[in-house]
Amino acid sequence: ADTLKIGYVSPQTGPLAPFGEADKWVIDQMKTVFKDGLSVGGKKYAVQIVLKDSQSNPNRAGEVANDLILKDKVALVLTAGTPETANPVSDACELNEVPCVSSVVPWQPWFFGRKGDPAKGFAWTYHLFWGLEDVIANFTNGWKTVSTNKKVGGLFPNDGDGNAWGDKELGFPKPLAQMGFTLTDPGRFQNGTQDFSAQIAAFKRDNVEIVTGVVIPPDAKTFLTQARQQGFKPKVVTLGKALLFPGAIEALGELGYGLSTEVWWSPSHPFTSSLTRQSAKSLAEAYETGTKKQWTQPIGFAHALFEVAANTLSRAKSTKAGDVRDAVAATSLDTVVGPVKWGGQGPFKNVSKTPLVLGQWNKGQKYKVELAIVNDEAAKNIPATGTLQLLS
Amino acid sequence: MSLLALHGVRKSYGALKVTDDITLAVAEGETLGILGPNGAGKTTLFNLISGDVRADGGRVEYEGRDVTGLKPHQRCHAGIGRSYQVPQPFGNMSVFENLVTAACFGGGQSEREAWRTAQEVLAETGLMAHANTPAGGLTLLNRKRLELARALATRPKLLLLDEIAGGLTEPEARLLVEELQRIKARGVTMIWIEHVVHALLSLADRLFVINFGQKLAEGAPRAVMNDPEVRRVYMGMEA
Amino acid sequence: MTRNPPLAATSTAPAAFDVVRNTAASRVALGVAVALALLAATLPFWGESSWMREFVEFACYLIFAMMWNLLAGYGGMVSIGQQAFFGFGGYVMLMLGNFAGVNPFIAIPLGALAAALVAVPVSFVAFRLSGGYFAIGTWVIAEVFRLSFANVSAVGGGSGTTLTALRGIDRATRESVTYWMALACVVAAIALVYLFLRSKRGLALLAIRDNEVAAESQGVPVVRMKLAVYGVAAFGAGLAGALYFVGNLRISPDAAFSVNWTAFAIFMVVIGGIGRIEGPLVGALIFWALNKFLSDYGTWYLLGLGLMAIVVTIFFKQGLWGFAQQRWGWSLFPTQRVLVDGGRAPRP
Amino acid sequence: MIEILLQGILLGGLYTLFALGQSLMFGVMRLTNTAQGDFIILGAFAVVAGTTLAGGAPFAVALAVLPLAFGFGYALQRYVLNGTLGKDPLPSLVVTFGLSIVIQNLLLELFSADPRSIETGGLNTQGLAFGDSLSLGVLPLVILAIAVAATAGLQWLFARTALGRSFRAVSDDREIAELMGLDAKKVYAFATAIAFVLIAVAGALQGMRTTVSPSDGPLLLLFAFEAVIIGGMGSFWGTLAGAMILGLTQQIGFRLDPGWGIWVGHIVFLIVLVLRPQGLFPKTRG
Amino acid sequence: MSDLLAAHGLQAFYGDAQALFGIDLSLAQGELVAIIGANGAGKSTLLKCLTGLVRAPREAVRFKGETIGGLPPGEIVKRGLAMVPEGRRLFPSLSVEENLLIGGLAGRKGPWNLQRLYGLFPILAEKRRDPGTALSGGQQQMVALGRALMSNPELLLCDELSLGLAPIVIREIYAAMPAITGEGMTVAIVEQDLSMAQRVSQRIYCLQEGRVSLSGRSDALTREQISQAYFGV
Ligand SMILES: Nc1ncnc2c1ncn2[C@@H]1O[C@H](COP(=O)(O)OP(=O)(O)OP(=O)(O)O)[C@@H](O)[C@H]1O
Ligand SMILES: Nc1ncnc2c1ncn2[C@@H]1O[C@H](COP(=O)(O)OP(=O)(O)OP(=O)(O)O)[C@@H](O)[C@H]1O
Ligand SMILES: CC(C)C[C@H](N)C(=O)O
Ligand SMILES: [Mg+2]
Ligand SMILES: [Mg+2]
Repeated sequence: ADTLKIGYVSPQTGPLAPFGEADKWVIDQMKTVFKDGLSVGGKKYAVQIVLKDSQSNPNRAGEVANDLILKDKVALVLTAGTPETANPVSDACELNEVPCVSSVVPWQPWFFGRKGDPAKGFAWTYHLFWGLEDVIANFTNGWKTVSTNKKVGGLFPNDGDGNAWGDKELGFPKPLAQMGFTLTDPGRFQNGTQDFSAQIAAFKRDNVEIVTGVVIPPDAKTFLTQARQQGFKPKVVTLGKALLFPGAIEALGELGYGLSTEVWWSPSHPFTSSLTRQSAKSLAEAYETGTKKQWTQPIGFAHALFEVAANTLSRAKSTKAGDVRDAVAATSLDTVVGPVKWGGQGPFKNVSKTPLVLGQWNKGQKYKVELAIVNDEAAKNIPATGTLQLLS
Repeated sequence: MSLLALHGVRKSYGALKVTDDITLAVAEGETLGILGPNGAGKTTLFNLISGDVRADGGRVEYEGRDVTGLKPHQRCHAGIGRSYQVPQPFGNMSVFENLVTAACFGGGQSEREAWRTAQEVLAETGLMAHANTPAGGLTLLNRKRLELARALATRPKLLLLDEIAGGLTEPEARLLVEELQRIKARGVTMIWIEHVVHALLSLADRLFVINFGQKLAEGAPRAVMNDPEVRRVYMGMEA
Repeated sequence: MTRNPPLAATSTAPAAFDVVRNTAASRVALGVAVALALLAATLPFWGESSWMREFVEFACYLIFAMMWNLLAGYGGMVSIGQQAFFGFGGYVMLMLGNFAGVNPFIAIPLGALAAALVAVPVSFVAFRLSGGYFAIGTWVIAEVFRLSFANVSAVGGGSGTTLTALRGIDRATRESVTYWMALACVVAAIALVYLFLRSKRGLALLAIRDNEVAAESQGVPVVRMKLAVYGVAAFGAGLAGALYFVGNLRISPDAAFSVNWTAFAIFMVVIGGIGRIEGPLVGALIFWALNKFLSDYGTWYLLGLGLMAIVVTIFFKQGLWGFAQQRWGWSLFPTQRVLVDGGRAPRP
Repeated sequence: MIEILLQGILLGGLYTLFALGQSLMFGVMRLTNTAQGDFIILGAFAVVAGTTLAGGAPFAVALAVLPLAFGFGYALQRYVLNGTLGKDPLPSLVVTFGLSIVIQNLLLELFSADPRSIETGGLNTQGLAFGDSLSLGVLPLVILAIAVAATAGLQWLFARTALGRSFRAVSDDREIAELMGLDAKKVYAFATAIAFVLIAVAGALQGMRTTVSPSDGPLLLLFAFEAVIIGGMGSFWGTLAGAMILGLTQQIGFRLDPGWGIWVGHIVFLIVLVLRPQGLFPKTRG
Repeated sequence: MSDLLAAHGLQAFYGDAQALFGIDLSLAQGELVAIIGANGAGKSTLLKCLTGLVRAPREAVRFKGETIGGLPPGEIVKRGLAMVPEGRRLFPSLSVEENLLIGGLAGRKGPWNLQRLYGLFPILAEKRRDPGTALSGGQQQMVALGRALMSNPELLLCDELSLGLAPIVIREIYAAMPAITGEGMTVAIVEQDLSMAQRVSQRIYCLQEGRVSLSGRSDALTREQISQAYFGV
């Protein structure tokens, strides 16, 4: 049979590698799933998945995407893991007229970061993830359940996420003000800053009790230890990105307990894979058995991207780019990260949103740290197992 | 009119006054010999004339023009050519290319003219056999020859020679003096720093002695060599 | 060993001497190069689009490496900061395209020009330094560029932005025009560098590299020459950058001003052989081939690349081409001037 | 105001440690080590790995790593870097660039990209309160103290001991130093060995102070270099002063706008270079 | 006469270029020998071979009966062979005294120490704290000489002692020679000034293009013989 290729780009090395860490395992699983091939437009194809490493480098991401398209001639490109990888890959696909499904970037940095026109949308690139409105809702929902002075300090770095999260129009500032929170935003800082005493001083000055933002793991550690040294003790620390991965929390030691972060996927998400019929829980368990590592959130989304791919291709009239794209656009599928449907549950035709809840890290039993869901107001179908606790 | 004139030129390194108010004139066609103990400031004086070092004060005039503010390459263009006490060849270029460079840039010649000039100078200075040798591979003697040759290739009106006879054997020094005599006969003005006094005496029209950055004596060679101060400070002989 | 002939053996130059500048190999190489370039120009009519893209990427690496070679190998200015001009060229191209509505293809040379212009004020700072200080100083300057662009929100700040100006142009046109631009840039860059080095300015450069003080006193306008080289190298780096981001469509400060650009250029030049035009050509070919076939090995590939640079530097100081040149006397782009005696072989 | 000053000085203490090893290698061998930052990270990972193996005891492990670092530095200089020395700065630049890439990717392969840190049993979060509003971290104060002590020690070693004399002699004129009975290769190796002890100290403290991940190195390198160059070659107090100046200007810059702090540091560095290319307190010849 | 140092068929190369083509030379205890020869004849190369700065075959050089060819310079100086290099080459970042101390690193016992040197050249005691480069050329030459003496060598090799020095300085330096050879130290000097060479030395070796073209007692050689040996004409 002819071979049909699916390209996959993620950061497997570099500072963002935790986002791509699960991909090898997921792809191995997919090889078994696809071992009998797929039939597209009535024709049987062997399936080959081509994995490319963006090395956490946007340049490299664009290059390998072009390689996938022009040399490997893939029928569909999948990509995930922060704007630094997903945006250049999506751009390359848009330009080369190849369908692409991306994830693990809040939709605003993906859409506006690529200079998307809300009136026109994109022709070839589709995205599934939540948006800033969801993360803002979750964070504030959690904060409202505890007693604080509603003074929030923001840590927004000068990168794809930080610029979107901190954006005056699209990001945190406006809704926080509307909900009665006061935000202290000392300004965009470079990733890798060695010293946060400027931010800490500003937070202390404004009597901040809640710290939020979206920072890379080393910066979170630097900030948290320096805050402690300099006598700044916020009641709540809810950060995106830095606190997603158990490895990063372990690296924080004692400081890690009680930190909160957004949860886009967990074993307790009540969803099932359309491909393997595994529940979220059994998928995570399979991962833990297979790799001897603790589960991480990207597993679900990497898996879901392949669910979308398999579903799309089986519906496509042919493997021609246009036909595959049309099939992507018409997707309506229940995946392990929730229902995926473009043109319905998103702001634009290219975005399909997934549910989001709030989590908090606690000392664990099986692993050093474990993530508990502490607020589910934004997605009631995902059960919370506790409530947000103040930091001691 | 003098070709070169220094007026109260001064230069210090930190507290050390290396050139201390030197006033000096060289007439066209003249050969001036410069003597002085080690560290007296002779090479520094050359650096001030060629522009390698900026004076702290005073004026350098060349052909009646104030050149104190000019860069070394501009002075070279104007006709001041120099050799270095410690040879400074362009080590990775061939001897021929060293000379072509000097002729092109110092002499303002076109590439073709420069080839000609370089060949003439090669023949003149006895370096023809080494034309295509990388200059870095030359012996000390040939490096010194190259210093002279390269300065000549810029077609200078004023030639500054810093100890080119140092380390030469007597017969070699004799050949050098003959060569310089030919250059002198072409009307080139020269200033020559040399510790090999007898070589210097056979060519210089006038001597200028420096000690601690200041003029110690100046005048006709015989008179200067018989000056008791010079004999004491420089030759180490009681008058 | 030959004996030193006495000084001033003869006083007139024998007329039988001649200056030779080409070799048989170089004449053949020129012919082959012209034929190759002509053949390459027809590629869009018969080749695949992946080849064109491949070539564009190769062209960017090659041009950038050639310019670094010009700067360091001939100008003696070992810079770790050429990414400043690479990124600047890219950003200017993008801003002209996105904000001023200039056709991005026309914006490529304009970006390069802008890089050359900005090199002039930059040189005032950079030229205060030499040797290792120059290397690190230029790196810091490039970081200043990066941080400056990272704080300009109009171009997306630290997250960068997309070149939207190309969205209207159809794929086939875009690909072939980008390819021709790249081909023209490569040919022009090689020709420019080669003619520059063969001219008497090339001599001045070699002289400066060997001994700056002596060069100045032999009439070489050192600062002006260095500035010229710095400007040309910045132009070339900007050209490579603008070209690269037309092919890549997305720019961000971290990508545009990454020190890896210069690191890779250094690897290419060192592996191929520094201070010879063939060096970056060979180096870029090797680098491109390694990148193409091995880059999927990720860490191990990069690790190997690092080791290779170390081994070549320590054991083949002249680089691979330099090694071949010494071994077999190859020279495709001779720049030297050999004085020969009536057409007979020169004395070594 | 006082707070800015103090935080700047504490930051300077850290930068001093980053820079001292570089200052020594640059001063003795004119070696531009572009892998300095990566070696610091390597040092931190060595302590991380050791702590994992030993199941704790970070300070004992850190101490145990120092002789290893000494040996590693010695061997590295002896068998790799000595081959790159010379007038031309290029070979050492290329080789250290290569090492930088090798180290980053090797660490990535061994430890993955996850950030790690060295558990200090709470030392890193302790602060000393001075009055109501001012509190300084204990660890940064310790770092500052170590930095000052290391500077003083190194300066004494360099200026007053026979080993320091041989460092300077070999640095000035290698051939003649050998003629006097010094084995330049060994002297160089000693210098690098000492530099690597400092690098390991810097790495261990950096790992205690914050997280480290394999790609962090280049970030630390420029700060180290800026401190060395602002200070001037061959003077370790100069390096300390350079690090302080860098720490202070960055700190002031951060207060103006966190995005421009490092930028301000770079600009001050460039201004110093334009005004005094030899640095503020140069000792050895350029 | 027992030879302190003997070289047999000594050859030396710089890369592919041969600089010495089989030198035979012997120095007896306590004598002062001058080595002369045109530029590039190989005088410096010869001294560098003897002191280990240029590689030599092991058997080609014998010092006190031991073969020392090709040993590292540090080993050779410990055995009692020191050199004053061409062009002084002091360590610029070391003070005068530190320069001298470096010379004493070989750790050999003997009459020469700082006090004794300061006695011989009092000006150096005055300038002991100054950097070596702040001295005049002649003073620098004294430091270079003193630095070599600090290792208490049995054989001292001096390359171009008088090169580029003012006549007054040359006098001073040579005036110090008897104090040095008086101890029974063997000295070999390379000297361009033939009359000076003839005057101070007991024996002369003349090199030409890497070979010994003439050798003999200084007072027995005529100017013509020497010129002949210089140029081979
Ligand atoms: N760049 C410099 N920095 C500091 N001092 C210097 C510099 N150049 C020269 N000097 C000092 O200036 C003085 C004069 O040096 P100069 O080279 O002019 O002497 P000279 O007369 O040429 O001596 P010689 O006969 O030994 O060549 C010396 O004491 C020297 O050390
Ligand atoms: N480092 C070197 N590399 C290559 N060749 C060299 C080197 N040093 C000396 N030579 C060559 O070796 C030969 C002998 O040189 P050497 O320096 O021993 O001569 P010398 O008799 O001391 O001359 P001088 O009076 O000029 O000092 C010369 O041909 C010289 O060019
Ligand atoms: C992983 C997601 C949170 C997406 C975004 N990159 C972030 O870090 O927050
Ligand atoms: Mg002088
Ligand atoms: Mg010699």
